[in-house]
Amino acid sequence: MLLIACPHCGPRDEAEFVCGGQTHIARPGPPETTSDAQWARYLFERDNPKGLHLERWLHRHGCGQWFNVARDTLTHEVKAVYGLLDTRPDVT
Amino acid sequence: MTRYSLWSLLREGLTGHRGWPKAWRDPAPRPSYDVVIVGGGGHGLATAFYLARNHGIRNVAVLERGWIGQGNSGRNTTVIRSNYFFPESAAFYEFALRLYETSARELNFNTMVSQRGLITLSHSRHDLEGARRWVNAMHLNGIDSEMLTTADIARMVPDLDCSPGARHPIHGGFMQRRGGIARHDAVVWGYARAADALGVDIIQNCEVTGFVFDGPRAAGVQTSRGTIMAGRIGLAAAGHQSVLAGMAGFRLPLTTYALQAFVSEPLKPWLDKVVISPATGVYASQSDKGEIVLGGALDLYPSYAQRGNLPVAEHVMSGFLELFPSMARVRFLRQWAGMTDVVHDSSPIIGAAPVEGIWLNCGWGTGGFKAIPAGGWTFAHTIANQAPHPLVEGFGLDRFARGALIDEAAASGIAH
Amino acid sequence: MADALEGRAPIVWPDRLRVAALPPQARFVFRGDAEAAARAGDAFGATLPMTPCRAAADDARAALWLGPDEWLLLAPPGTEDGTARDIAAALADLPHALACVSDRHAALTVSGPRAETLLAAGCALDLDPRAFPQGMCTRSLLAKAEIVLWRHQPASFRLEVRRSFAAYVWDFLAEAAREHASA
Amino acid sequence: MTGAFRTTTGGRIDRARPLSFRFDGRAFTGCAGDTLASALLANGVHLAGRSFKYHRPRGILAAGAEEPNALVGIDRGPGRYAPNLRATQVEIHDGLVAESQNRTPSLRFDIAALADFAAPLIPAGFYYKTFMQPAGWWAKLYEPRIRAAAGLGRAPRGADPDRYTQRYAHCETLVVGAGPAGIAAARAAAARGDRVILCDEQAEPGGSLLAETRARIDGLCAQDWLAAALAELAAEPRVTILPRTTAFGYFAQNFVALAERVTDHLAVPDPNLPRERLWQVRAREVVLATGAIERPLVFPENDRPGIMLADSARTYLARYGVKPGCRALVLAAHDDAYGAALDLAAAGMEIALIVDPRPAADGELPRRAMAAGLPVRMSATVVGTRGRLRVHEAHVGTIGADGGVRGVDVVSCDTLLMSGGWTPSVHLHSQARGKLAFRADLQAFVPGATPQACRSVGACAGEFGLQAALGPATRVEDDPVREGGFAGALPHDRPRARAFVDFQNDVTAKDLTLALREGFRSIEHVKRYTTNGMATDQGKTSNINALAIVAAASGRAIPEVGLTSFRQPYTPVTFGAFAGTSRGELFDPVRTTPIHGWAVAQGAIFEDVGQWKRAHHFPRPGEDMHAAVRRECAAVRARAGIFDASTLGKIEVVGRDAAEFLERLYVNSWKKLEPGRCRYGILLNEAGFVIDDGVIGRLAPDRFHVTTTTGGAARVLSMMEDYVQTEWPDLQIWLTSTTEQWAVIAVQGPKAREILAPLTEGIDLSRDAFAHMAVREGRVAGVPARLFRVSFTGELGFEVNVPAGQGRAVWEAIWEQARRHDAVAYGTETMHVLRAEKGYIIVGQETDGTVVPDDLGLGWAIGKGKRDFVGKRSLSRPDIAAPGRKQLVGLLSADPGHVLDEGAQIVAMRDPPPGTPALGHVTSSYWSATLGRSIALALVADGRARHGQTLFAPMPGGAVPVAVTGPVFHDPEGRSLDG
Repeated sequence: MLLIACPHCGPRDEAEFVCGGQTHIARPGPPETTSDAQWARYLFERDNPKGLHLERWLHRHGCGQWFNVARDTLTHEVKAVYGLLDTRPDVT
Repeated sequence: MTRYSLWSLLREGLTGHRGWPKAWRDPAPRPSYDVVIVGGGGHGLATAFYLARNHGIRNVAVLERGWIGQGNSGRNTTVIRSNYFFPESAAFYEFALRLYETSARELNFNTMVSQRGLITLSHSRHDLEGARRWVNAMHLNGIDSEMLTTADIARMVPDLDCSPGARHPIHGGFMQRRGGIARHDAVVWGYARAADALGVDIIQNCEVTGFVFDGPRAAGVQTSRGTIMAGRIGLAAAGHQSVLAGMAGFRLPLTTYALQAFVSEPLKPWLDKVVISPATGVYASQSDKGEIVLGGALDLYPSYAQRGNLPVAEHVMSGFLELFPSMARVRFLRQWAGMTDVVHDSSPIIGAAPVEGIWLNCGWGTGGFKAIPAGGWTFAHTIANQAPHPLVEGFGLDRFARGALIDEAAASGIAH
Repeated sequence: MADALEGRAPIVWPDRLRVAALPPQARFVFRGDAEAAARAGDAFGATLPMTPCRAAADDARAALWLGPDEWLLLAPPGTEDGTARDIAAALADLPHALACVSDRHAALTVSGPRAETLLAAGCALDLDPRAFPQGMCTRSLLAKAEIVLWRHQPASFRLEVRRSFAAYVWDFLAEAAREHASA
Repeated sequence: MTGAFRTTTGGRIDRARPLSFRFDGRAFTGCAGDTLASALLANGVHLAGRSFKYHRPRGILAAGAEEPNALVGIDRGPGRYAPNLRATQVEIHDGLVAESQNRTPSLRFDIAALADFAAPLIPAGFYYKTFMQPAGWWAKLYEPRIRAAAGLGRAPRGADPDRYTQRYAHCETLVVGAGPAGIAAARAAAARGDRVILCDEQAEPGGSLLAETRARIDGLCAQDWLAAALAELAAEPRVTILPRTTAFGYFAQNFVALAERVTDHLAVPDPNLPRERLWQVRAREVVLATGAIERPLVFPENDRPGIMLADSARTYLARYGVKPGCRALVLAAHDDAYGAALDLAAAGMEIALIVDPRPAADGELPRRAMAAGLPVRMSATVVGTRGRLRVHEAHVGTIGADGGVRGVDVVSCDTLLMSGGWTPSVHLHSQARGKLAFRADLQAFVPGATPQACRSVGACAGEFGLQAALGPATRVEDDPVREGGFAGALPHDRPRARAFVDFQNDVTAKDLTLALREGFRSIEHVKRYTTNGMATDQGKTSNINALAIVAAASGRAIPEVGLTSFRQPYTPVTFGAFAGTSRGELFDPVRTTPIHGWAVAQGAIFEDVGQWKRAHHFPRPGEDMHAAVRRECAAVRARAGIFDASTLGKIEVVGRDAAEFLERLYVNSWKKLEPGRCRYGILLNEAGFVIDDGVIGRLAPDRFHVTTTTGGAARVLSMMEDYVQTEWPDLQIWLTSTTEQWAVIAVQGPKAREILAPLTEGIDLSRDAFAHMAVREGRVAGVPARLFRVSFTGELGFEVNVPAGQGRAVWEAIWEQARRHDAVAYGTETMHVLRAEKGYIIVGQETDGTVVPDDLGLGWAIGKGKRDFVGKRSLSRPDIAAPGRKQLVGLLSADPGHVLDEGAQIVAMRDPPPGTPALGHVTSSYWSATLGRSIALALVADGRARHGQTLFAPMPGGAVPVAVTGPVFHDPEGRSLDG
């Protein structure tokens, strides 16, 4: 069971959280200037790396806040936790 | 290739089994092949076999990072079935099931296909309506399936808790009699041995580290055992397809999750059906060795770790006890996790990659094992003819931009 | 006013454990920024803590931090209208949201030397006083139900649970408490 | 007397407390403190099981968790049968009933042992090579036979009445293994003031100290020192000692799972106690002190009853006061076997011969053995044994310089003790994703670097001896260094003889070399092909020998061959422990509404909707479901009915930008909606598919009352929070879930106004003052209420929202009024029928995640001139905009009495050939009391263009012709809405 440090509440077990998948994805728009291909990429294409993954988590059964996590998808090591609107941290 | 049979077994028995040849050779990679398949799992090996047998393309190499079958082919719950909803899926998986039915004699390797029947339980009125829609669709698609009453089910699976007082009482269900299980290693080894016999090079411990380009066209792969040129490259590396795509410079609509399976200590024959229970989130069968094999839902975050987490294990096993309250004292022996490439619409991707010279077989989610023979057959066709096999025309990458999704998950409500 | 745990007799294992339902209560969810929270605290009569996972309380009123812009306010039953009026008046010019949720929850206490152990049957938090001191509160999970857990006294926890989960939470605690029946 | 082989003194068993137990129906007596294995040995019983494949007679090999042979079933009554337990781990209690497994009819005579004669024909993987001809025989004949022969224990019957619990725990230091190294680590941590959890899989802590006979620690004998150390730890309030507790799983971030066996050892368990408890421990540091497992030796016929691990035999003597036999031959590839021989000889057992494959053994223990006059033969090995149910002779040969074996002598013995040295238990270290390093001197893998805060100490780290375990601070006397360590197969010159590597699965050295010959080079392939290491002991005694054999046969070093992965669990764990309390009602919370009790009292039949129990219909005496639903439907259309809609999701959306927020989220436009008005909202996901709907009321310019579907409540709130926090942080709004704050009572039907009027204060209910799709706040039955004028039936309707705590009182007040108008209470089925007559959709019934608003004829709801909203861009994707999509229509079966199956497929032909894609399917189908005939809703390709056409629903009984109509069957003009 992962231990994730919520920026507000501190370390909590994964059961309190929901993983929202890859972060730093801008919603394209406005619709009329967005191509089918652009939109499909937004809807479906993800980095899906083996290793460092920047992803969104929601502390659903905690403070109710979304935040970003830099996690290694191979070792499950959480390398950094940072705010939704922060820039990506300097981790590898 | 020495044919396997009762007679060869008797003959060898008398001579201490010293005469068995290697099931497949251990060749060094040659500098180039007509077709290079990346991924020595069931799909990759079956593709190589059908390239050689159906299309006469025998100058083929299958590259495997470790040992063949080490990925999901050897880490699944061995269920085979074709009870799918949409015509595209139904036709494809039914073709796979039919190939499974003849695979042992086709490959001269006992794949232990056991069509013991697969029961999907309905735990509410709404489930039951879904089941009926399902069965009706399967009938139209010419696939055997039948509705079952709770009494039918209680007869077939005596230890199942069919009491109305259950937290999720069983309202009925449906069965595909031809569904069942097969021996996963046997499928991998059977295709490997048969492909090798037709001249295919199976190259293990050969990790692809990059691609060689000739202009825009991918013309070969760099590997831990040197550069290998290829007329065409087929990627069939479930669990690593995104990583390979990254090396070739494109992205795929895949996310990789861990899927756990659990096996109990061996018991005398106890369950001779495959039982799937969407409401409790678990499915169960008993292997020929006597082990109860349990599967459940995906871990809920992307993972390449091939390890499972405890909450999912607890959920699967408590779900199992809801179905079979008599099994609390039975002990779970072994757990493993496979890496599943999940696609938004839970349907596979077979066809051309965005990069010329590369072809894709991926996105099987949790349903790859049951698809192996058809996946190999249609992928071989697609590579050989450089055009999709009719059965997989709907499964191309382009469907995402067009919105022509074949959403089995949404339509079924059960994970694949 | 009917409470979701009405008629549940307390579970009592003398000098070890006590699980008891609490009577109805006026409840609000207050949402807004620090300035709004500060002024709401004055109007409400209990400070809205700015420190995460902390509660401020006197005998009658309490304010529990649930999130960076979310607090659960507890006040005596029947004070809904007055409290709402006071806060609205005090924050007329400040953006905020106040929602009355008196009936959304049921509440119970788990107390006694075995309280931490009982909760540990379904709650993954470290409840040792050094890690979860008096005055600490948080949303979390107890088995399969979301709870708000508040150590309101040194050896007593208050649980706020969604009304329709109250029966489940109670039954879960009753089952988990059985092993403490024998000393 | 508790057995002929029980010593008169010594050991930790209590001779004064004899316990009677049964094994295969025979009565035996043991002592308190015995395991089933030690008690059987004390009674001279070695034969304890049959092997998996060849059904060979097998004896007790070991004394702990690694035992591969002695598997038994324990029967404690109905629902309490536990198969496949290790006799070496089962503590006996008075009245224990045990039975052997995998034999027919009896352990001594097992007809399935015929398989042993066929052994030459059925080597590893034989089943892959045959049973393929003739077609069909596999399914009908071979597989059933194979399955019948396979398996070990029998499945329990009847629900297990015992309870299982779980507990989370946190500590600074978790110590796994309470042997000397573990106790030392626990004391050090306790001295630091840490919270310490010290767990051990055995009945009492102490590990090897429990059977230590020589060493003195700080001047005390080992057991006295142990008692003192444990007393000191037990006195520490922050130390928890957990015996009978196996750490079986090591997960990320130092999360370790332990299984505690609480009551199995008790004759009469306290019913309040759980049978087992699953601990989930989060530790700052984990200390692994899991010890090492003695290694069997691989030689011909090494699997007969009476053949044991040497140190296990010594343990039986020292700890349980049991002599394993009368005359022992000792095969020693490690000095510890000499120690065992010395102890057993001292206890009066005859040591026939010590056979040592090594050219020389000059360690302390061998010297003592020779000094004590025990017969020793170096450079020798055992090349065969005799004895069907118990070994009675061993054949000893000399190993020549060329590795050949010659000069075979027959030595008679009733016990053969072997030791190949020790294999450190690195399982948990490996589960923690730690690396492993090979040590040639031990012929074993030891822990390397680990990514977690975890360290291995003592024997599991390859550091043997008490001094190494206890550390320099503790004074240890007489703790001689023991040397040796052999992995692989001992030499012999009997090509046809079988030397077993995996005892339970009957894997021989020859099976392993066969796999290699057939091209299975990877150790994982060898494992899977031969099943070596896949038995219930997971290779604890066999993996390293198999590895060495494969390495030798393929000319590779052991580290090159690699190691199969260690997976959880370390030893098997019950499903019950994993489920814990999560069974029956506690498996999944049952949620009920404030009005539930009333419905129960009225005899309502309920249905599960997610976790909710909802009243499905209210049958009157003698009514079946159909009769009740027809009556309820007719009453609502003719007069009125009241319905509990409390499960609907509710979200309070408050803030300056509330309208803008809904504008961006829902397809509809909200900015122009006036306070006091409501609108039917449709929510899409970004893929453009309908995922939720509900009525949204504007209470004030900055306050909306949003309702969602019952199933969608949590999902929609999360989705809203997601967009607020991640996409539109510029918006000033806040969300609060009020689902459970409000009880919702729907009053529907021409009499609705008259029913509510007498109860309503502060709201003018008149048609002009309170129009359809309006919302007002006031009081109903004296309770503050939000009153919505909405209709999901097509009749005049109101939805009364009152605080949940008052829900039942208000419901009963309304019910009082309703009865005056001969109105009914109705359930979800009637609700479904009435809305279907009006063509109103239900998300999840008419939609399945692939449906866009236009498919449902809801295109009108999309706000005109809205530039964007969630999912809008997807609606213009080619295949979404393309013709031919499935559209919502009504279906009328040609036979008005025929109610179509929900889920029936729709096709154009009466008898479509197999594979014909369906045009669509029936989403809802009911008997309509209002129309006096059946009706159905369906999604059909190009449905709106097909009105008037006849299509078919193929049914098992033949195709049913249906006419396509619009989806609104009743009151298309909506006259009834105003009553």
